[in-house]
Amino acid sequence: MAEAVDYKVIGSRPIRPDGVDKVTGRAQFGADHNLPNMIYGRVLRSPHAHARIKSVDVSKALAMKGVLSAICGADFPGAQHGEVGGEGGGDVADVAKNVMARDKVLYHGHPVAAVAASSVQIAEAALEAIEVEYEVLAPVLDLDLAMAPDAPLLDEKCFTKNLPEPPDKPSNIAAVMNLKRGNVEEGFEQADVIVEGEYRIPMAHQGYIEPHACIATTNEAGQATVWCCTQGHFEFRAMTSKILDMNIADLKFVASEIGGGFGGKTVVYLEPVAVLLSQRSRRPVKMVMSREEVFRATGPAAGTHCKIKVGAKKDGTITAATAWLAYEAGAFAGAPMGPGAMSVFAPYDLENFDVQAFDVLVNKPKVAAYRAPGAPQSMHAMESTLDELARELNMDPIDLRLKNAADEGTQAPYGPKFPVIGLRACLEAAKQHPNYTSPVPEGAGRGVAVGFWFNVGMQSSAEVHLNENGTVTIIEGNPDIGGSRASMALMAAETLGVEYNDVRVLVGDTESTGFSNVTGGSRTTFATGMAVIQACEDIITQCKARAAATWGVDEDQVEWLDGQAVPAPGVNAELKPLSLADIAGNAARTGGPLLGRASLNAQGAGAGFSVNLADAAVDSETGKVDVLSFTAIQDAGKAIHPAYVEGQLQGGAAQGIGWALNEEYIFNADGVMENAGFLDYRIPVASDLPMIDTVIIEVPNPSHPYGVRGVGETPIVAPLATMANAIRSATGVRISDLPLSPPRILDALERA
Amino acid sequence: MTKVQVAASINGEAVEFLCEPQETLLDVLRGTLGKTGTKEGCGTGDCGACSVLIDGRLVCSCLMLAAEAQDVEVTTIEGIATDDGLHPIQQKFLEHAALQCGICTPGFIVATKALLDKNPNPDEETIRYWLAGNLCRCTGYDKIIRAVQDAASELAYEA
Amino acid sequence: MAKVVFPDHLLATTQGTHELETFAENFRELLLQLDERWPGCAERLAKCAVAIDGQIYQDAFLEPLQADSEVFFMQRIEGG
Amino acid sequence: MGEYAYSAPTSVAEAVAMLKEHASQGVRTQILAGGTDLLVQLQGLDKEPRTIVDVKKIDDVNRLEIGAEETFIGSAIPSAILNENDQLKALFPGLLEAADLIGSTQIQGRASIGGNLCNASPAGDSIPAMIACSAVCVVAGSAGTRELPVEDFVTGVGKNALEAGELLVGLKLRNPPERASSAYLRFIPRTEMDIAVAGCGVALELDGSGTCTSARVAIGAVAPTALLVPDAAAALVGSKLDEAALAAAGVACSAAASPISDKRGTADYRRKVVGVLCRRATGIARDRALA
Repeated sequence: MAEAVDYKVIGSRPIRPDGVDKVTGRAQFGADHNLPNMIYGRVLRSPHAHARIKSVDVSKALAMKGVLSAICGADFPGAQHGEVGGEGGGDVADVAKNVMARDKVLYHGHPVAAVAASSVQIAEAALEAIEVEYEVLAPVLDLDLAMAPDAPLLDEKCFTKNLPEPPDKPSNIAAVMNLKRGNVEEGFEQADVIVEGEYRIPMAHQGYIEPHACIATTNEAGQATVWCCTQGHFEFRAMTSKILDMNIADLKFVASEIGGGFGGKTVVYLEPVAVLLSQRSRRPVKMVMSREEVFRATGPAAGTHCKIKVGAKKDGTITAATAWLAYEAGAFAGAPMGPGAMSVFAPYDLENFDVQAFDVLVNKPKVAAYRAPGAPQSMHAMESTLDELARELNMDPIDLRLKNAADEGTQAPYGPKFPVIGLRACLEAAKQHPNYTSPVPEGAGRGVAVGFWFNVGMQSSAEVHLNENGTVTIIEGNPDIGGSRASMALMAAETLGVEYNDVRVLVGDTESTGFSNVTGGSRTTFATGMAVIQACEDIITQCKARAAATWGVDEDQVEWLDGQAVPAPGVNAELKPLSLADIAGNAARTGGPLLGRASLNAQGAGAGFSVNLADAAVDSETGKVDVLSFTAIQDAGKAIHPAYVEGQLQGGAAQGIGWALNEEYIFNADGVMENAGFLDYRIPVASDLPMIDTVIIEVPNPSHPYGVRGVGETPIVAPLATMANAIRSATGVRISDLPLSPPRILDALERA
Repeated sequence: MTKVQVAASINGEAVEFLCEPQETLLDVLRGTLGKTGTKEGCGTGDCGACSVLIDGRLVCSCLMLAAEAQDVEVTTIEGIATDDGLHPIQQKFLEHAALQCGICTPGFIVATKALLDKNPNPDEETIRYWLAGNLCRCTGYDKIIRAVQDAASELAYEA
Repeated sequence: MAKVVFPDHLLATTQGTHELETFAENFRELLLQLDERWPGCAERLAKCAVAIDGQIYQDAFLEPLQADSEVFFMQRIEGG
Repeated sequence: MGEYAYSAPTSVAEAVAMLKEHASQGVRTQILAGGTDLLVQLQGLDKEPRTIVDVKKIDDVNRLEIGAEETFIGSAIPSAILNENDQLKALFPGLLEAADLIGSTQIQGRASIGGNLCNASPAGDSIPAMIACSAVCVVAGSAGTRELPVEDFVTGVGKNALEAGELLVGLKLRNPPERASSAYLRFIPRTEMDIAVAGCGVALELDGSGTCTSARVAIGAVAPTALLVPDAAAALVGSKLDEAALAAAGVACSAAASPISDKRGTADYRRKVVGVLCRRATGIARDRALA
């Protein structure tokens, strides 16, 4: 178990290895890569939210001067079924149909054909020459109506999964989930107070600033290389191989620098299309989405409808809780209702609960992971309801949570007993924080809420190359979205006992390093970090052997201390320590270059808890919210590079605040998104936000050598309810639905 | 289609290029001229990733025709560092961890340069409003604002 | 005996069994036992995450089980 | 389908001749000033090729003249340049704060109030402010120049009064007398970067006793075009601009509004908020006039 220890470099804040290239414009992001002789691919998208495709004819486009290939769904092989590796992509057969529609279009913007041409202008003109005949169907846009027994169906072959008895007719409810313990009826009978709430949140987008982009080239042997911005090039390779029925060995994926993902770049959209176009045209094909395409056709977070009921005794002890959680999957099954259901009550030690969750098809884009997928929505509902409960009980909202907080040994609602967790430490820190103990500013309201995310481990690989002068090059397989090269270098430097600047980190392509799952699930610093640490330990073992050989002693008489091989205490004291440089310099004589490696499936990711505080003022005449202060407190286990941990907390807070206040997909009655741009999809701008205060709690994760828990996802969970609760305090009115936009707030104030 | 011939100065270097009449400066910078440090996040002037200076004034290069660049001085992110190394703004962005993914960073640095050239000692509110046209989705802006404040102090100290 | 718990959404797979107790050396052996009891179930169960004594495994295989182990099958956790 | 072309005339006469020739030949022509609306439209709504006539090389459209009685603002001067002029800001604070609200710093570096006016969006921020300040459009055509008030220039959503072959050269404003001032407020959901959900420009003149002797109130984003609201002005003139008068003007603005519901706000919301903005903007203009 990792104790609180003094580290040499871990916990410091050095400049990231890739930093200079990113502040000078040298870093190559997805759309920055070009190849000689390349042409440009564009996608034709459905003008209907729901329609049967009667025919697609690309021949006129193909005949145009400058057009080198044109494809549609019929040009793709029959998609194979299979799980999309680990990251909520759903069934790969669905991903294939999402990449290019076959018999039906299921949302406005669904790809129906694609062309590659010598210029973007020609490609766009060619799209207009493609003839598609549709039989337009009624779109299913409302979550509740989609669940109704008589709703028009998106997929006649969709039978609800996980029901105790197999259903006899199809439904838009793709799957259900039920978690329960104890007896909720009895629990509610024991309650002195029962509070209920019903909450709706529309779809919201990850909003990464870099649109999806890739470039694919295929040779005459059928071998393709793809450069793209992705959270996981190995999984993109796997999906592309399945969608195109290609041998994985014939596909090489190179991850560019990535301009944000937040879960949204864990599934393919363009890559299989670009590969197929490049096969057909025998030219490199570059594809870059417009911002509008990103909004219309890449994964937003699920819209939800949640109902929560909580009963408690006068002292705050929760006696029973129920949750009914419906998630919009969009066009294909795979909404994050599972994690949503498993997280809704996770912070609390409950004897009696019942959670029902639904994965519901609607004619909207297929949802993708977005930072702690599923949890922000369900926990907004729970944490808002708890806020009302605290008011009913006349109890401090933090005390109410402390009263029921899960702790080490508490059986989590999703099954296992928690190992050591930092929830209580976060709550205590919040209670003592100046932003909580200070008086609430005149006219403002204060909100508090708890956040949770499981964090995951999964597979990672790393190699450590010892250079001739004793410096170290690390190759790992996780695209660096937020400074992970820096944290890898810190962990390597700590393990080896060398300077941070002696370590360089490279993100390898699919041919230069071993398999790694996506950069996502808050797993990279935890799991890939563990692989880097183990690879460094491998190097140390080898270096000790080389030192033993050099000294002519047994290996067990060599120890590793501060980056040097030293004789074990009490023996061979006259031997001069051998540094990494010494060992590397002599490597040719002792057995050749030194390479350490590790590949693992990391287990034991530590759950991450957070508590957020906000002060907000509301203009009672316009309904506009002013965020006066925001405080993010979170257990990181151990912050390897605290500045980037703070950055995760601050960035997640900003995204959560945006989701709470202004962000939403607005669809018209035909299912057309009306705000497909940054002008009207309103993410927070610099002047919308205050400085975001952070407190990093460090309750080390016993499963990681340095105590790391994941940190990337938990930060977005609590802000939704924190803001809702602050606005509740400021106005005296509970507004259940998000976003808390000025018109919604003003309307609620006038009704109150 | 008649191409337009344009002579401009980019980061102090005389440049001539041909462009389509409707082509944006951003497309020419990134495509024809290969200066991919300037990024495209939206193409509609809403994100600021394509920020450049035109005769010292901050603009979105996606909202300017390349043809309009005749006789102007364009400063892009590639022109911010000098022979002496990184500009203090770049250095402070690194020191404050003011970037995570880094896609918005060139735009922020160019915009900050324009601000500090005009107003060497801006307060937090001024910085936030000046940079409101530069979207960042990763950082929550906190560390960016601190980097700009620190860069302002550094530049004042140097001056 | 190790306690093995299935969530509601797996009840169709386990023919309504919520919980059972069994002896197994490790997770692999447990799966073999379950597959013998409910033929074909192992394929589905292998796609689940599993918590063994509080530790969540997305891909369990040879993890040892103790006499008093608690094994919870659960949905795989995704992430962004 | 025509072709794209670009030209940059250097005088009003050259520009007008070019526009007239194109009009007679049926060549689709588009005047380019700051381009911050036009380039977005070229990429999305309206990709039809055309000849782009960049007017920024013309001296007159870049001319800023602050005379003793009157001010002339060239139609293509970027907002950023206007806002760097303290004298202009002192004379027309309402117009300048409206110009300052057109988009981000980057947009400010290009966007002009003349372009904002010609684009004729119902939500254009500078338009109500110009109407409140009684701005007059100076339009050049082959037959010479003509003048018309801003409120007559915008004729519909995206439509203006320019005839084929005409060019908006600039705006003329009468400098305000003593104890007069102006203000503009708009409402947006964020603090920046949004299109106005509602806007209100107010210009006031006061006598020595603080009584309002003249008022012009104009509202934006609550009707197909920006509207002058005489009833709001009537509620103010003759009053000491007390809360009751301000509230009455606000009610008049709400009544004059005929908004739509869209992704940016409901009709009901816009109607309410435009009244609030009127009240608040009038208070600001009053305080400025008294300062």
